[in-house]
Amino acid sequence: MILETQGLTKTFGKLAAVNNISFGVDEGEIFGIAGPNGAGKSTLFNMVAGFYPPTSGKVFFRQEDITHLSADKTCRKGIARTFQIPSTFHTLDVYDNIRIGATFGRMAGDHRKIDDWIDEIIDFLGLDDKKHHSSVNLDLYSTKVVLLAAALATDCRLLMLDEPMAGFTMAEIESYLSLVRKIRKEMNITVIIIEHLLDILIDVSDRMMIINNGELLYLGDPEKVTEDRRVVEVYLGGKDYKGGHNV
Amino acid sequence: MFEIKDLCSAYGDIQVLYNIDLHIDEGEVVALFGPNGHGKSTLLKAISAVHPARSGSILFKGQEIAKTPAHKIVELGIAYIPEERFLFPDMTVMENLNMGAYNLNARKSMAENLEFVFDVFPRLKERRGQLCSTLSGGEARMVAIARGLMCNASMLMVDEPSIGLSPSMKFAVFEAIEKVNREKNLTILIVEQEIEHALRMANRMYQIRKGRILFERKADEIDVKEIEKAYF
Amino acid sequence: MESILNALVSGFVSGSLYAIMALGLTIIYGISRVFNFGHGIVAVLGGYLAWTFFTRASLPFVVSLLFMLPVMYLLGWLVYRYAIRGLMKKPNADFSTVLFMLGLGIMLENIILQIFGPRVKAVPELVTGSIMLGAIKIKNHELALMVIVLLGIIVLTQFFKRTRMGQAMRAVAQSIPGAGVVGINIERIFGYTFGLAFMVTGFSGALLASKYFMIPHIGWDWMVKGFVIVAFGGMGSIPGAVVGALVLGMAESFTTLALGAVWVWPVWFIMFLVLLLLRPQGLVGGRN
Amino acid sequence: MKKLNLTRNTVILAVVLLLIVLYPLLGAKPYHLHLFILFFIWAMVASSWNLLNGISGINSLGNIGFMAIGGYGSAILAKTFGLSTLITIPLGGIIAMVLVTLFLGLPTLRLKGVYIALLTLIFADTLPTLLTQTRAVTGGAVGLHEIPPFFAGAGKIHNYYICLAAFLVMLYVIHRLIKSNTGLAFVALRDSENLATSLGVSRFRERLKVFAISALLSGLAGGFYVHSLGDISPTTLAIEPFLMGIAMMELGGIGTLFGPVLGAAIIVFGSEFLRLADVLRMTILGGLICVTILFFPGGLMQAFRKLGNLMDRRGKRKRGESVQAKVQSAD
Repeated sequence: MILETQGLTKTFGKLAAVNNISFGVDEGEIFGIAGPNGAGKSTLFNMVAGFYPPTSGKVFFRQEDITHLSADKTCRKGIARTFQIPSTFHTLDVYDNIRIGATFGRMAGDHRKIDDWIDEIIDFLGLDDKKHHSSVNLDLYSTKVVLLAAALATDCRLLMLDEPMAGFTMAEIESYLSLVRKIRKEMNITVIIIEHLLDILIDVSDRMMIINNGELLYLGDPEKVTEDRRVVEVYLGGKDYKGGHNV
Repeated sequence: MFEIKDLCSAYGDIQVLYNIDLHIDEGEVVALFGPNGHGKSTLLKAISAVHPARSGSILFKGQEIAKTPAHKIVELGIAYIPEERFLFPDMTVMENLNMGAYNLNARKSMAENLEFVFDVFPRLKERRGQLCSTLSGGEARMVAIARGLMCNASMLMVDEPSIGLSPSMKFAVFEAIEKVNREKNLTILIVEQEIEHALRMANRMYQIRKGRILFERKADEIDVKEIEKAYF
Repeated sequence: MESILNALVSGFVSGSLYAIMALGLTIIYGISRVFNFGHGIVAVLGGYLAWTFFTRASLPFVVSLLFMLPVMYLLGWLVYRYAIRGLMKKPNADFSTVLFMLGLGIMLENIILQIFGPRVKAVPELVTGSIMLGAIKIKNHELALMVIVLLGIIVLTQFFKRTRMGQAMRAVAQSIPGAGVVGINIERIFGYTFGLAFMVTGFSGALLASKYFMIPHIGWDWMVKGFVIVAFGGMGSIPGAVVGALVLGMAESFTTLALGAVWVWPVWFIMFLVLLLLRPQGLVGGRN
Repeated sequence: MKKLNLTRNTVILAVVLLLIVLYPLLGAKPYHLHLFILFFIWAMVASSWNLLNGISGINSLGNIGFMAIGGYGSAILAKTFGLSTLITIPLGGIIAMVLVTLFLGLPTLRLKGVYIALLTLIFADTLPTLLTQTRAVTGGAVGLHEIPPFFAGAGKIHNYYICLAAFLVMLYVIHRLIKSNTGLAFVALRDSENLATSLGVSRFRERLKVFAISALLSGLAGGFYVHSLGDISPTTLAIEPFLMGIAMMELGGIGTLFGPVLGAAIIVFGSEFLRLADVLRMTILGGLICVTILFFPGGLMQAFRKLGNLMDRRGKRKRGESVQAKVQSAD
């Protein structure tokens, strides 16, 4: 297992945004996470990536306890992530955006290799023609690919994508997904994706997790997710669902 | 009474709504279904001008309101109860309700509206002196709805009123909304994930997918299987 | 023992003056999140306006105070409407509003200097004489100031609690989207807020001038003190400003007693630093 | 296109530099030399200040204080202990660096936005009190006078070249810094702190670094200030120099390499013209800051760049190339 959480919990005031979630991700798989708005998906990402410490519980990355590492340190351990709101370093061009990942990520210190490495990433994601474009005026799809490139440039082993395909057209979703598959296959990077569109997630994931109200609802085979009674109830509502909280 | 034509909305570069057409008759309850992130909330935000639309027209009682600022929309009589609630945390329940009646029309009928609100949510009457930051999720949801009812609106837009509530709380909230429609004859546009609940009171429904209206059905034509299919 | 009691009293007097001075700052910040770096000059302007009405128009001082208020209100509203409103919509609004108010402050200060000259202006005491409380002598003027400040704070809190506009201001302070949803015109409220805050600040300036002395430049001193107080008590919180002012007023008078007046500022800096590290949200905890 | 632009700018720069280098030899009046010395020093202060506010987006209001620490440090070491300025100036800079990193760099790690502005302002505001309290060493409110020159017998013309050299070296160092990985990290944290840390940039390390470097450079500028002018007093920390520093950055163009230099030139030489306005000088300075922020938020550098782009576009059009290609290469 490349990533494992044990009883991960985060409370803001009285509200438990993430409540006692334990799950593991295997090396080399694509792992999907879904759930309604406010279910705690992004909070989960933020805890794993060291953006804020969990209230309780532990995070292990390659058998090492990284629960209390800060975000830049988890990055240098090999965890990269993207954010829901896609914003680049707006005063820098595409190349420099990627250079930051390469310079401060796991490659840090190895100056000779960095230039080649950046070119490799640019080539891998097909960003050659945009290399020296300003990163502000890019269209949504290119912005997200640039951010993906910056994350990959850190030489990560685990890539966490937070709703990467929101706002995409069908064609863009297809080509982004093929990038994700390529990353897994050719770079052998484990990928976790948060995504609203269940059908897409089912299609791309090896395993899936559904969370609701901060709690784990379903973990397992993507194909069977729509057959799970509780998942259907959360997504479509139902008379006899008893899983609510918060009152 | 209410009609939207060719409405488009976007956040920065991300277009969320494409050419939405929709209409609501007086006193009608219309439900809006669709997966998360497909533009339901954005549509309500566009109508209430909290996040104004890029283009298109919105007619309310014959008046074009697509370019009207948010505070005027409330004055005209459209109340918006956002999913995020946006209560005033350091004010009491009573003060929050008072703020609901901020516009001058609502000031006049405040006592009457307050009575109605307390009748619908007796629990709020007990808690009226309590700070909103100390309320439970369900109570906060009630305050949000009650605050929306205080502004003397003729049309109510409710975004996911049942999210994060226990089954009994959900039931109470839906009952309240039904009561509002029945007794005050308010026109209601409701976004809801709980299809079964929402369908019990809706006269009509729209299904949204990827920022477009997929189909429209009257209460007696609705096929739950069809809706479920549109989600997955 | 007597000197300690004296220090206590003077700490209380200056504390309450600092409190009303910090209020204008905390009102603007609390509601609009703009940090007014022209605060001190606004206070000085209030003092000079009151002085002008008093000496040039020969009005009683209390009446001149009342005449000054609407002028300050208008100034605040104009500053918001024609400068801050636009800046708040741009990126980096935090710092550009700071710089704008700084520039405006220096401009106003020098205009005041041109008109009134650099000499110290004497603002009269409200009441003369003094009373003895046991062994300590307290000036009647200082007592009057404390009463006025206390009344001022009560009026303001009631304004925020009871009036429609005051409630709307609090609503905007607590949740801008929430205020939008209930139909509050947020920009208009910001305009009123600037007007109100300038009014309170000008008022406090006139009071400060009557206790200490007034030259155009003194505003910067008042302002920086106001900053520490507001950040110390909790940005944007009215009780925070009052508590912060009293604590720092006490610290001031006791530091003066023990080490001498020049050490007040370093002591404040250290207190401020320690508090920021332990409780960045301030003593009472405003918005962070 | 980019190359052409660069050469044109390089030519302009080279000519300006040559004129500045030759100026004293062409029989300049001592007073004009004095103005230029002030310009070199202020350009150093504004450029090092810009590292914090412009390049790193940390809103410091305390750099005049950093400069004063460096200046006092060097002056006291030279005057009291008779050390060579070759040692005292660097030491002054280092003193400023250590104090600032300790008292501002570390505490601001937990602070954001306006709190940082507040703390740095209050830090600088505390210094005059401390100075008047330590009269024996710092000369109190009167300040220090007859501070030794750079070397025995150094005159205006020597000061001119020494400060020019220091300014050029500092500008080059800042230029290299901005281009280096460290500069990249500063900019990354400024543009998006979350994205930067997610890519491995350490907020802790970089923030301490930028405070240290900015304070060191401002402190060094303070050293050059005291040894070329001969005196320093708490009035250096008054509101006027403080506002001048801010006006320089804003006017010239915050966040650019040459912006603060340009701003320093405008303010230093412009102040001379403003002497005519006499008492209205400060009013105009304040007004200038307001107008710049309201109407030219990018400062003069941005205005120049826009003008340059416009001219380029015209030139291209004459040569019959497509505007489209131009726009792309300008990106």
